[in-house]
Amino acid sequence: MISIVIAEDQSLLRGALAALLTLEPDIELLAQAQDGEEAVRLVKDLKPDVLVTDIEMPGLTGIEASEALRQTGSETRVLIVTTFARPGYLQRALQAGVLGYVLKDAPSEELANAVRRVAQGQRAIAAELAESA
Amino acid sequence: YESAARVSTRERNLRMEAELAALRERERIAQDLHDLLGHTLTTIAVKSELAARLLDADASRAKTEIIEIRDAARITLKDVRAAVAGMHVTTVHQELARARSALAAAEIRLSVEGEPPELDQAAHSTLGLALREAVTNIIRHSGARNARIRFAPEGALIIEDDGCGGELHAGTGLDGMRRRIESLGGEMAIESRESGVRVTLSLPPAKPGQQSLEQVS
Amino acid sequence: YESAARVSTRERNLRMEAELAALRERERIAQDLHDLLGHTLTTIAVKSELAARLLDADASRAKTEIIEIRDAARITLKDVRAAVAGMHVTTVHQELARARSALAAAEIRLSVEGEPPELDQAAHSTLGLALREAVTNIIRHSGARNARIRFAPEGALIIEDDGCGGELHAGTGLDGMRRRIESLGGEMAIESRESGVRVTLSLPPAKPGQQSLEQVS
Ligand SMILES: Nc1ncnc2c1ncn2[C@@H]1O[C@H](COP(=O)(O)OP(=O)(O)OP(=O)(O)O)[C@@H](O)[C@H]1O
Ligand SMILES: Nc1ncnc2c1ncn2[C@@H]1O[C@H](COP(=O)(O)OP(=O)(O)OP(=O)(O)O)[C@@H](O)[C@H]1O
Ligand SMILES: [K+]
Ligand SMILES: [Mg+2]
Ligand SMILES: [Mg+2]
Ligand SMILES: [Mg+2]
Repeated sequence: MISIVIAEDQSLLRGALAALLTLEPDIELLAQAQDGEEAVRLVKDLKPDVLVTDIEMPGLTGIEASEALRQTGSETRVLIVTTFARPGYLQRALQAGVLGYVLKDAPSEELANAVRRVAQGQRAIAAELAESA
Repeated sequence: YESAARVSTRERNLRMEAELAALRERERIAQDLHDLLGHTLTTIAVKSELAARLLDADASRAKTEIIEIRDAARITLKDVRAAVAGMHVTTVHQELARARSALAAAEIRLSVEGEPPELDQAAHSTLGLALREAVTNIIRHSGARNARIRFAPEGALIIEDDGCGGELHAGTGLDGMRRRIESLGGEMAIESRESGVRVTLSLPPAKPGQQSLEQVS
Repeated sequence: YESAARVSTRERNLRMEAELAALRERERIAQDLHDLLGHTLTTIAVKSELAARLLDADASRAKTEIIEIRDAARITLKDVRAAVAGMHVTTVHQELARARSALAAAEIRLSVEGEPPELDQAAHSTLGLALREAVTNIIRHSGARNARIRFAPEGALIIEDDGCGGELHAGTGLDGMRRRIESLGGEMAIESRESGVRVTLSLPPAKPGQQSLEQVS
């Protein structure tokens, strides 16, 4: 079983992502965060295998949250889900120790596969995002 | 009098600056667009994926998702309409004031004859934008010393200059003008005479109750 | 030499033209936006309404509708992404060429020192847009006679002018420049000295091998 925490500031989207990943038999959702600080706190407390996080959120961005977690020696792996390929974000995410970087609107099998790869310590970077980074 | 070389430097200057401004503006709008629409479309894509998967197992939850999709689409349509309307809205009066100061800055004398007729908002916007483009063209292309804007009694708007005239291969400016005027059932004529260019714009008389701000359909 | 009055006319002229161009451009984009998104969002709103009503009577038709909604949202997102990417892409070389001709048109002498370093696409785009903005600012605000673009050996790009300098209250231009540079982990410094303005831009060195990334399978 892969345990996850989801961080996303838009509630409609957060709920839908949570419900989609919960449908996967090998994925267990521990908690949901609505900003970067809450995400860091929940990950420290619950120690999930994977943090699935948005980038642009109030307070800490998903990339900053990843950086903060890495500095405290957290073993939780980070998968970023994003709407657009903003120039430079992929590079910064990788520097912050992020393993996965995929589109939020990817088909749900792709999203679940990305969670699985990241949980195993493998990279999962969507082609669309690598090209326009 | 300015030398020909100086005039052409000034002209190149204007073109360059115009291009730069357009590019900066495009970038800014792209960014806004990005944010407004990216979020909604993503939400719709993810929620419909979820609804499809829930359908057999939990029809009532699927229904909730679908209704939220519908509402998200409607709200965003409203936002897009408002953004588009905000960008389009102007009036003939506003553009007339702009024309006065733009032509004055370019040292082109302007005479205005007649008064703008009563127009609904769509007609104001369309004629206003057309007036703006015609005046910009006079400043950029005509080398004129004099310009005239005339509201004819039958409702036509005529914009003339006493510049060089020449071949009028329609670019984005004239194309857009024609498209907008024709989309309201109006007509545009443009002639290059020995004494300069004349643009004639006419719209069908306003029908009351036709508050036809463009609709997204 | 031009008289002060002529220079200020020219300046007003430039500003006016720039504003007109920006407005035309905004309008064009609004139109595209309208066409691209209005259609999709309307389709989604109508189809989700239909799907909600079909749900009890005909679940399999409801499912078809929902899948079409999902696909429409995804395809439109792709279009929006492509439009945005297309608007951003430029290179330092392209912008250097543009700077040469813009400064020449404005009768400002340019000296270029050093060569653009090797950059990845994001860095090209970001530095290129920053260079464009800095040069536009020189043309619009500095009153300079000379400008210098220097690629320092350590990778910094320095843009200087010998104009009036002055208070630099960051507007959209300088703000956007800083945001873009910092989003790549770089730095921007801008100083107004007695002898004009100097903008210094630096990006972290490109790390090779970061282009070939494992893909989601
Ligand atoms: N008043 C005028 N005097 C002389 N030539 C003109 C005049 N108006 C238009 N033209 C000619 O017609 C051409 C097409 O005009 P149009 O407005 O479509 O494009 P443009 O002004 O070149 O570019 P843009 O798309 O930015 O408006 C111009 O390039 C110019 O050669
Ligand atoms: N090279 C320069 N010489 C003198 N003043 C400058 C120079 N560059 C910038 N400035 C000053 O800094 C201000 C801010 O520049 P900025 O580019 O952010 O905005 P802007 O050029 O006024 O407008 P825009 O948002 O359209 O670029 C300018 O308005 C100007 O007063
Ligand atoms: K599960
Ligand atoms: Mg967000
Ligand atoms: Mg034109
Ligand atoms: Mg500027």
